[in-house]
Amino acid sequence: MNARQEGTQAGMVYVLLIALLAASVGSLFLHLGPWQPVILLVIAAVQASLIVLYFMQVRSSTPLIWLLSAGGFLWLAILLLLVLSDYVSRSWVW
Amino acid sequence: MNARAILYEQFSDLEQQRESSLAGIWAFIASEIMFFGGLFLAFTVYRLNYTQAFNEASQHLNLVLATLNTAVLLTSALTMALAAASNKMGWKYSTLLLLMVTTLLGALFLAIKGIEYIEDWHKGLFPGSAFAWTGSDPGHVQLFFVLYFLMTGFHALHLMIGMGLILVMLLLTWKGWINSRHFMPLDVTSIYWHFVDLVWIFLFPLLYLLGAKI
Amino acid sequence: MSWALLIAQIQFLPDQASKMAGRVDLLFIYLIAITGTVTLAVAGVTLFFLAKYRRNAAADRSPPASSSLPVEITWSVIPLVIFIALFGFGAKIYFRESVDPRDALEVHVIGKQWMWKLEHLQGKREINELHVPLDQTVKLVMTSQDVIHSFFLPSFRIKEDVLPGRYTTQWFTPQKVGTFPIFCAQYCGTNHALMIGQVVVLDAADFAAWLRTGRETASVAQRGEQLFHSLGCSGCHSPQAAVRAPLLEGLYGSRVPLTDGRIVNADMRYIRDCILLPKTEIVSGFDPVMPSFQDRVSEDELFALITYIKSIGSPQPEVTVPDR
Amino acid sequence: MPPVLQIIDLKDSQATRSYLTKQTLRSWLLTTDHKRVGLLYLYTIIVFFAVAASAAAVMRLNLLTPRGDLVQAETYNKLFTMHGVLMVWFFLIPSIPSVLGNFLLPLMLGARDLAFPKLNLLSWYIFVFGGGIALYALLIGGVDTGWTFYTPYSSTYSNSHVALMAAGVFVAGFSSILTGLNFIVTTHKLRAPGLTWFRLRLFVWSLYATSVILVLATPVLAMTLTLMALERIWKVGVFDPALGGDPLLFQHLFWFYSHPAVYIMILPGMGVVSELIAAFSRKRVFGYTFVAFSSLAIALLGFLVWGHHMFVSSQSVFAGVIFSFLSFLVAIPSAIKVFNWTATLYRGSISLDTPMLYAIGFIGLFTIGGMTGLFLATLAVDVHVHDTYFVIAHFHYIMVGGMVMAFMGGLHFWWPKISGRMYPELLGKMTAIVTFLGFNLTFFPQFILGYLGMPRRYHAYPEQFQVYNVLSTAGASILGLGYVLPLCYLIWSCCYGKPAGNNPWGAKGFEWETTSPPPSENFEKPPVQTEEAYAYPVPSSEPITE
Repeated sequence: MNARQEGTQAGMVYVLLIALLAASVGSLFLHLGPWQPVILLVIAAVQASLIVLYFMQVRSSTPLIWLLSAGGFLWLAILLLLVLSDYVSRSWVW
Repeated sequence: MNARAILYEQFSDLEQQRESSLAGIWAFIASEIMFFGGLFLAFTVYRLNYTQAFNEASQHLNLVLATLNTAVLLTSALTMALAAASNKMGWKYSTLLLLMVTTLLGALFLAIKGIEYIEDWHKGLFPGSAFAWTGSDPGHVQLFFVLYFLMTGFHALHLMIGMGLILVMLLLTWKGWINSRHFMPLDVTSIYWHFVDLVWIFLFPLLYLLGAKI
Repeated sequence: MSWALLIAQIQFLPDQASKMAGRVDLLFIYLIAITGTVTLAVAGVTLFFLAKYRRNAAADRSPPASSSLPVEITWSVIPLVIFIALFGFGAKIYFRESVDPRDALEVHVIGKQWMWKLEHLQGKREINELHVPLDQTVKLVMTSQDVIHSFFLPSFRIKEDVLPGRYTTQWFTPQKVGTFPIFCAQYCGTNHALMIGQVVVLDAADFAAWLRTGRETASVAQRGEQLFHSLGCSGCHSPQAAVRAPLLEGLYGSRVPLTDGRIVNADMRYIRDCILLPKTEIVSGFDPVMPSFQDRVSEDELFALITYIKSIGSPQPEVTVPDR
Repeated sequence: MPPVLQIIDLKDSQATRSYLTKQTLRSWLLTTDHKRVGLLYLYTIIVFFAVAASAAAVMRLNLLTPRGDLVQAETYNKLFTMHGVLMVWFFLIPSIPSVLGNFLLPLMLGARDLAFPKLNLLSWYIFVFGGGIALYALLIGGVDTGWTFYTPYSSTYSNSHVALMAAGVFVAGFSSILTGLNFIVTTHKLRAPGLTWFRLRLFVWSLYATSVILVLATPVLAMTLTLMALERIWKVGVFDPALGGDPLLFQHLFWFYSHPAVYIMILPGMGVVSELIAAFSRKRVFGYTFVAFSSLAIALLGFLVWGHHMFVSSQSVFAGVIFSFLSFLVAIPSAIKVFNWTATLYRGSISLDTPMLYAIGFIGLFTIGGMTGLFLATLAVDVHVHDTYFVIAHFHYIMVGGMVMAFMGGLHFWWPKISGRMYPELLGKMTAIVTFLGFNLTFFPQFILGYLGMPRRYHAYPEQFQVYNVLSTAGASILGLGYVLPLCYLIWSCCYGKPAGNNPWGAKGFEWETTSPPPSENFEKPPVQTEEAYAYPVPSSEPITE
């Protein structure tokens, strides 16, 4: 995969990112209501994974790099989920 | 100009040295993700509790400037990726040019951010003594702006660090230290720059789009 | 201090002043038994091996297997089973104690840097002292005026943090007459160690007599009613008011629909937040015109107002959402 | 001035030029040699340990009497904060990873140095800079919030130098992140040929697990302290109840770091004990893979259990039940380790030298510490004993009884390799026993105090608790002696100790194949691992008369 292909691939990824940006801003006009946050976060997640896989070349890296890059996001998920388990269940009555 | 690479004595070959640098920056990126994670947690918890106030507050932010800023940052990610690719091809001058464009785009982002901050200041949205909020629920709205200025402030700080690193890379490429065989420092900087871009990709929808009303 | 007095002080368990204290102590004994045997077993085996296989001692040292899955599984599964049982036992007691007691004697507790202010519904107020009747569940509704404190009654084995800006609750049923210590368990500043007091448990007759001592004071609800008028609440919250405002009769314990579509339990937290931050949870069909009473109402005045609103609340038993 | 290690030319050892030969100031302050950075850390943490331990001594003296006559309340609060902050961030967390870890990891992997030597020196400078800020904050008036910095007291009501101390800890946190990062990359990338993951030393496994926690947990602390300090300076912040902020959010963020931090402190100690048990019973560690994976399991599960610090903090009942269950799960890997150590002794050829005494002491005290952790994980019991001396006794059994004993054991075990000298054996054994007894007398009475209901962080207490406090203070003085003695005889041994050969203990491992003290480049020719770890020959059945 020589640098020329790498350059064109970067260009394609860039176009996709800008399109996703337009999509997320555009989705505001559709007044999706409760689905709004879900759509926005899905688009952001797709943009993020595009950048991680292509621009940060994790796709062509060793399994160790996959582990380290996934580890950060996994731990963030642990922090968010367990803390939210407290906040969400504060008003439960039994 | 023959491209020479430096092999530090604790590594046995160049390949091992490259993989070590990659593993090192990725471990650091994992720690940076957790650093911003604390702020994202605070935002998520408070937005769940005070959705009404947070929506109202984010409607007072300038959505146009923010969307423009996101586009600027995505473009700088492209030029950074192209710079890393062209360096591997050994095209020194195109690498220098692309790095300069990336720095300029970074500076443009900071400029737009500055304009936004000044506008927010004049609207009396800066928390603390200067906070003037006529609408409902000033306490929780001020909480939103505390988080807004903290998150975008830390992001801008990391962006400046990234721009500093790119300037160093510019110097090293210009002096020939970084070339097609010794490209690791530039790859590490590009990964850091893409991380800063990654943070903004999540900041933008959370702060601007979730509450936007069009 | 004579040695006899010193020895006489040796206690291992604090006195059990409530049934729950007995249950917690039983669980504590179970824990000591289990962990004690495991610790002694490990220490015993270790010392035995140290003695038997000393470097210069003759012993059969043909090499044993350096790893064996069945052994590892047994000493993983057995502790797991024991731990699940202990967890269940602890959670059961904790769970049962977290259910809100229906007909409890309510006492308002205000933690303030380095003292406890307590207030009975009949209007009697105490500092660092709490008189309660025997065999009657006492429910403490607590808040703090400054930092986080923690109301700790070791003899009843209960403790709950007291947070600023929120109500936290806990309850106990005294089974033994006597005086028992109150401690502040969460570090709260310079005199954290002096923020202590006493719970005085009296039998029913003495308690009734105690209530009548001291000068006659209005009950908390009556004080709340006076505040309701003096602060101008009755100006809007009454049927013949000029401004359209939700009527508070029957509000307490009911479910309130809000403008943003959520439906909230009208408990003490909701009423408190409406008084201090009126523009956050607006009742649907009303516009946010109510002024905020933040920094205009003290904690005990808030307690009084809320108790008054509870007294004109709906007749069916109160559903307080535990604030934790 | 740190004790300079002179080297009288060792007649028999062929290493005329070891890593300690060049003694210029520049060679110490600009070294990238992992061994020297390890020693720099050793000198620094001794200073912090001395300051923190003296604070503890004054506290224990003050608690002799119920009214606490020695110091005022304000001073006592500053003392326990100083004791907490300095011990946690400037002694317990850096000690084994940064001293023994820095010195031994490349040696045990058969490498010349860590992956990023310059980064390693940078992490020491960051550590000293952070420590300097913390000490400065203590000198100009100290902090009275406790090492937990709970808001709103720390952010609004305390008028001590909280923001400055938070800055000191913030800076020192980066030294942890950089050390963790360095160890992860070194363990992955710089292993000697033939050294597969399952031939790695168990100390390397525990350092790897610790580094994962260091890298992933410390940044959350950095953010939490920054938010707290900003709220203090800016008067407006994320945890401010007046704005609707929630003090519990600070506790969640703080304990998300601080519980894994206690595993940062104990895991390296477990690694050292695995080494000591194997070396002194001349036998493979029983269940090598289980002990190795239990280090990783502790590191991963350690991130899921922090809620047990908040059972009574008005956290929801549902979250309390979840965290209680997960806290029981995290006890399983520790139990597996203890059982495997005990099984390793079976049919071994055990010699009770000083390091082994410390290791056996560790097993006993760590078991008690771990078991009392179960009391705190049980919901109903924790409601009663939370924030009392029961908790103080629990974590001191783990920290002092576990980690510091392991650090002492490791220090004595590798001292011949570090300094090329043997420490006085009899004095070492005596000190180990004195430390063990002093420790138990200090902290076991505190379990009883805790269940009786004496809250922590009290400068004065009701009379009925005095008996146990007097016992505890008596124990503290013996414990203090147990720590001063090694400092003396280890320094003494640097100059007058018996020269130690390459392998004074006859132990297996790359670091015992090179000279002591080792040359700067660690090995004349890079070693190759041919067999599994701890492959001791079968000990003969007849008694060995040495």
